[in-house]
Amino acid sequence: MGMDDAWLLPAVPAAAFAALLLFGKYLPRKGDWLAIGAIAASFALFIPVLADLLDEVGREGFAGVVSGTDWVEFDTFNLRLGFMVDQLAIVMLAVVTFVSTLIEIYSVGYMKGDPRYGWFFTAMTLFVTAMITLVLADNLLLLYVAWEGVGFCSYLLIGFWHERRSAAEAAKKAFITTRIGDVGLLIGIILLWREAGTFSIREIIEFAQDGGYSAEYLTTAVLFVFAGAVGKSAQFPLHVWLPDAMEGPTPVSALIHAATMVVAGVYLVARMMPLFVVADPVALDVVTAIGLTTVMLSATMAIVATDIKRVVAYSTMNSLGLMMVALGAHSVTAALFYLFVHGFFKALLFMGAGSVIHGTERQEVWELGGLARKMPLTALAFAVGTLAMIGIFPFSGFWAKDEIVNVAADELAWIVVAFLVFSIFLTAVYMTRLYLLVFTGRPRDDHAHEHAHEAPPVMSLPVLVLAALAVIAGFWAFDQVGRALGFPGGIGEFVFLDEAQEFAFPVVAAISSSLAAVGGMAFAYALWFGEAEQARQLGERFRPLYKLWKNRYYFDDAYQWAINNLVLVGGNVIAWFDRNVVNDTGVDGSAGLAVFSGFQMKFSQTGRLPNYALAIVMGVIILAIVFLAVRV
Amino acid sequence: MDWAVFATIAVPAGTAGLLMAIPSRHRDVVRYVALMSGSSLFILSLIIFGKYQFDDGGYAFELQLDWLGNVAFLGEKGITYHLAVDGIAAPLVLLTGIVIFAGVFMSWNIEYRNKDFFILLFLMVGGVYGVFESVDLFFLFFFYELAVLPMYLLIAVWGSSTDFGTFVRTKEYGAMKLVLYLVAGSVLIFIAIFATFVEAGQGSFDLPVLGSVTYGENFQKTFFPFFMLGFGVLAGLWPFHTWSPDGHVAAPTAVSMLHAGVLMKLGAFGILRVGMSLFPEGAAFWAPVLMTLGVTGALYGAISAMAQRDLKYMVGYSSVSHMGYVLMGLATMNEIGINGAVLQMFAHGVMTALMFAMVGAIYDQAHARDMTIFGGLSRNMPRHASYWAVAGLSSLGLPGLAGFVAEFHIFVGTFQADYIWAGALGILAAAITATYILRMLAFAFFGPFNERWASLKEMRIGEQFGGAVLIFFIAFMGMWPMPFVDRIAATVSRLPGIT
Amino acid sequence: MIPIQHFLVLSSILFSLGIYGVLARRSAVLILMSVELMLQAVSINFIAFAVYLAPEEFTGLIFAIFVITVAAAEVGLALAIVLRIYRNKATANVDEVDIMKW
Amino acid sequence: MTYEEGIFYVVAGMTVIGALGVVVARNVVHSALFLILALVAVAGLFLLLSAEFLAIVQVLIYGGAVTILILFAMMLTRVRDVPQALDGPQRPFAAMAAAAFLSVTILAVVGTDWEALGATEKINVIPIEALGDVLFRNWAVPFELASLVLIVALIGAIVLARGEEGE
Repeated sequence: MGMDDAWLLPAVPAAAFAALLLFGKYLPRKGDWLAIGAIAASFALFIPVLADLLDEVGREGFAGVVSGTDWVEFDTFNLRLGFMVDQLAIVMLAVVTFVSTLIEIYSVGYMKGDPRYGWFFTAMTLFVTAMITLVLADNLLLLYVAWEGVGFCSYLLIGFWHERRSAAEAAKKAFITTRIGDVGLLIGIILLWREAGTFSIREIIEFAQDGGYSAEYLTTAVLFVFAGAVGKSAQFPLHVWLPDAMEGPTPVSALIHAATMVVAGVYLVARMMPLFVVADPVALDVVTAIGLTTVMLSATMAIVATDIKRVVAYSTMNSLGLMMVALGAHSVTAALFYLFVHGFFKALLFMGAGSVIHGTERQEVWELGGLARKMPLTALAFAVGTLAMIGIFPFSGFWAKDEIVNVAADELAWIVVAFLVFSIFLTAVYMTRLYLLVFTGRPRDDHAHEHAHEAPPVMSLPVLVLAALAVIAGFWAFDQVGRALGFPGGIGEFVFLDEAQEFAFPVVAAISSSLAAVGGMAFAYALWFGEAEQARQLGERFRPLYKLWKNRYYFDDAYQWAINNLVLVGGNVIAWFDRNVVNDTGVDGSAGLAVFSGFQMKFSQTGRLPNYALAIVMGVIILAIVFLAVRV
Repeated sequence: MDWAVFATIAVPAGTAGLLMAIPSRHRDVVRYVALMSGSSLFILSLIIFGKYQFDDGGYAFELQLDWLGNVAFLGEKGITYHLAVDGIAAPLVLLTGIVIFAGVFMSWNIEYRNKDFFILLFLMVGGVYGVFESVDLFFLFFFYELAVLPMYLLIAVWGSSTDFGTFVRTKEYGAMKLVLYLVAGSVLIFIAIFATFVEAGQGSFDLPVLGSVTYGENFQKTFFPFFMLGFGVLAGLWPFHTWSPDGHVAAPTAVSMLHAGVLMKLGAFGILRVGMSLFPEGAAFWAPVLMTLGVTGALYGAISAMAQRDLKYMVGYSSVSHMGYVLMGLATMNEIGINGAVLQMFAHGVMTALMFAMVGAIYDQAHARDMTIFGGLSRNMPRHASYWAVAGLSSLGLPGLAGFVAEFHIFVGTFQADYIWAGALGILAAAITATYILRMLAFAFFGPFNERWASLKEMRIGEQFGGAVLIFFIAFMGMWPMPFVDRIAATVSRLPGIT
Repeated sequence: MIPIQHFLVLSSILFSLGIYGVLARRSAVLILMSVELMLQAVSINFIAFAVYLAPEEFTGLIFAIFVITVAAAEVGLALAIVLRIYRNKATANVDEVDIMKW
Repeated sequence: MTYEEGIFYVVAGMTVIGALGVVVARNVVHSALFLILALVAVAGLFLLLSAEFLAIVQVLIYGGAVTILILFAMMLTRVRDVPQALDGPQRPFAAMAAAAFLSVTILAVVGTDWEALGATEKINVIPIEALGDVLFRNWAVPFELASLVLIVALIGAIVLARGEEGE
């Protein structure tokens, strides 16, 4: 068992998926044990792969191990089912396999009693298969296959309760929005293939580094690829699907829309980072700009959001934007570090929110409140998640976020850094607000409050494990910790773009971001603690701003308007054109012309013998003339 | 096994004859005879597909019987009954077997003159097999007509009219338009066949003989459009596509399945087998036009489908869209693209057959096809909904299902042939496909359950089985396309003028 | 010494007059008479060719005999038809009989 | 001008006058009489062409039977009783067509090199015995068929002309 056998990681859940799909109904407990077992097996298999990689990683020039087989090949065209294990994939795999195992266990409690309980686990297993494949893919085609696969699972799971119109619509919206990005991704992939003649990520990168692409061509191609990442990672302007995706069951939100699938975009950009570096700097500037825009949009929208899951969803967008900014500063290390810890604390936040929803069957924050007494474990875990998200020392988020601020300060313009620090303040504001409204103060809905109860152990145990990780995962930044675990050092010496970097504590960044974070918390505390009167007054005073944020900058409205007035109208115009112009005018028209001319021409049939006779004679004369002319 | 190819034509013809002998009151006997014949065709097709040796991509199962020779303008091998299968035909033969097999199940409940229905259906199937397997232009044309003409009666007698409120599209209109269009196409084909025959001067209609001649460049440029348009009409070439939605909608379920699933492929197959293999230079000259029309069809069909409310019209327009991809693939003139085109023929065949089957299954019960009046049907008809979903997802190009493999090859081929704009628009059309498929699913199957349809039940077991066969092949090709690619690529690489 | 052209020209004139009669006359009987003129012209041609071009074979003469035979049959039938039309439509003018149209 | 040619011109003149009379006469009976003139003149031409047998047949069948039939038809259809225009509105076109035809055929006649085709200078006399011999030896079957045609035509004419029962 080593890196060559990495194909087993997706193969085990794939087999479980096939079994569940065909026989799930007949298995005891609808086969949830099979799903969990398969994913746990995946995680178990991940450990020897990791150990193998750690043995190899120190070697000079190590750049991952490729294995796999041909899927389609003829002549020189070759599509591979190929897997590549390297540091980047390992970090991603750790998050995917571990978090999904925990979330599947959590789901046993959360989904209990649902009429489609078995189907939930079937779809989740398919998702894990696709996600692991995405991470391990050694070529862009397989990556695209898995990419679409996770998107499809996301569609299935957002629309899990598809009897609700809103869920069905949200699922559709998510799929189509990400699909728009995927159009770009596929174009980008084929553009890269067109010159390099291979889909292999490594060969494409080598081809680019050898100067195989012209700068404009490569920039265009990577920007198309980036479009895919924008869609999947809910970046501006394709971010609108993520908040709506909260219609899915909470474990789905935790796994797909926080820890794994949405970071696939970040992962993709990190994978292709050498191409971005070779390409025109404009490409990375675009990444930074989009990431930063997303950060600011989501942080502001989160302040006025009232649905507990939506707030967490905005915080996810916020985090994804941060990672994109890190990538814009071409720091794979910072992005991946944040991705790693984010997987834990964001899943934790969602699962905490899930426990709240499960316990109270409410998700509007204004109907909750004072839950800390009723659900102490959940409150504790949520607090850990919140602090990690805000980035308070020494929680994991602190280290990762500071790394990003640090690289941004090194590589990007000061204005970016300023915005980043401001976003940290905003993050602190909305996360604290969420916590205060949900867990402290007076219960606003007595009925819900009375019924509230702590989640069963099968749910709270995974939450606690994640809480512990959310506290400590950030220490991987330290070389000592990394070495103790068997890594060559901290994350900076494990995952990097060009050369390993030792961890250096960024004092200035840490202080400024901590100040912003604490300031934000204090601000939120002042506004929302207790009856939140001040917050209401502030909202009244800045009414337009409040409305702008509340209506999500009118993006959804604008898109809906565009769909209604441009897309659907365009469709109707084309359909009208087809029916009336092409068919009724062109087709039926030519048929009508034939009928009409036939009708007119029939009058030349007078029925009078002399006329016909004259015609015959004329014909004879003409034939005779022709004959004579030809003979002469 | 050389008899297998002959049998695929003899069995439908024999079935038609046998059915004529059965008194029409024995409806069940008719059904079982049809089922027997459909199953044997399915097995025969599997045998042909499986046994085809793809090493060199040449003709296999060859059978050549003299028919007319040394008469008038005909030479030694003037017109021969020459059957053979190559790597392009093999998947399409398999497709025909699959679709007729499933089609018999979908036609099980036809009560009105079901004997005559099956007679015509099997005549048509015999014609389809004949086109895929004929290597003699005369018989290819003969079978082509045989495949098209029964359609008129099938639609006009067993079809259904559509009321749009302000106007009605009658089944007679659909039938008439379809047949007139296709016959007009065959006129062009006929002219081009004779022109080729005369130009070649070999006194033979045999394709290998005709293919051994090099035609002048101007001749090729003049006569390739005849094949391109003539066969293209049947392949739904924009703007000669309007017979397709109206005809498919008017047709009964099994006929829609066969027509959209298989007959439209005859057109694309004809362009490839006759037009491009005889006139490579002509094809290269006209490829940009074909590419433009193909892309236009792909986008236009997808956008039109988005505006449809009638389920069957949506599927009809999606056929136009997907056949546009096939034409794009052909127009690339490179191996990847043409492989993709043939793959897409197969993929589109099974998935569109499945879609039409599902429309038929719901129409039989609800007598309605307007997607907006349904809602939440997945509660009572979960299998039906999931079959729809598989067909739809395949058509929007979800990896793991047949559509993706085919479309991906086409896009790659298009980019390789430097039609970057066309490839990008094609990918965009695939995204639009996602829009209308998901819109349909959301309207009809998801959302709150509409109590008006409380009486709807799950599909009959036969329909489920027929659909499952189609789904199996959709998934099979999506997961493991090599058996298809091997066969197709071996033959495509032998075509002249392919880069 | 009459050259063949004389006969041929004469037959042309006869035939053209026949054409004129067929096209210009209204009465079916008169048209039939004009047709007879044309047949005469043909007969003259046949015989002239036979006599001038191939005196050893008699094909032209024999054809002329057949022409006369068939013409006799034709006149009999045609006049019967004319009588029939006259009885039904009370006219023998061909331009008044035009139901075979559209 | 030889004496042969003189006869030819006389007979040809009579033929043309007769034919012209047929197509332009203002009276149908005159037309019929002109027809007789033309037919008899053609018989004369046949004699000139040394086809005595055909000349006799011509006089018997055309001069006798056919003209009588036509006169009968005129009587039965009472064409002459009703005063009406004998020519249709198409007459100018008819004249033009006839003229065009005439010019084309004369052009053909004049433009052909008859000597090259093997035409003899003078009329070759055809012995009537030989003609009979060939007619009844080589052409016996068509000859019998021709009589069959006549019989059929006769029966057809009777059926057509007799009218329906009770009429």
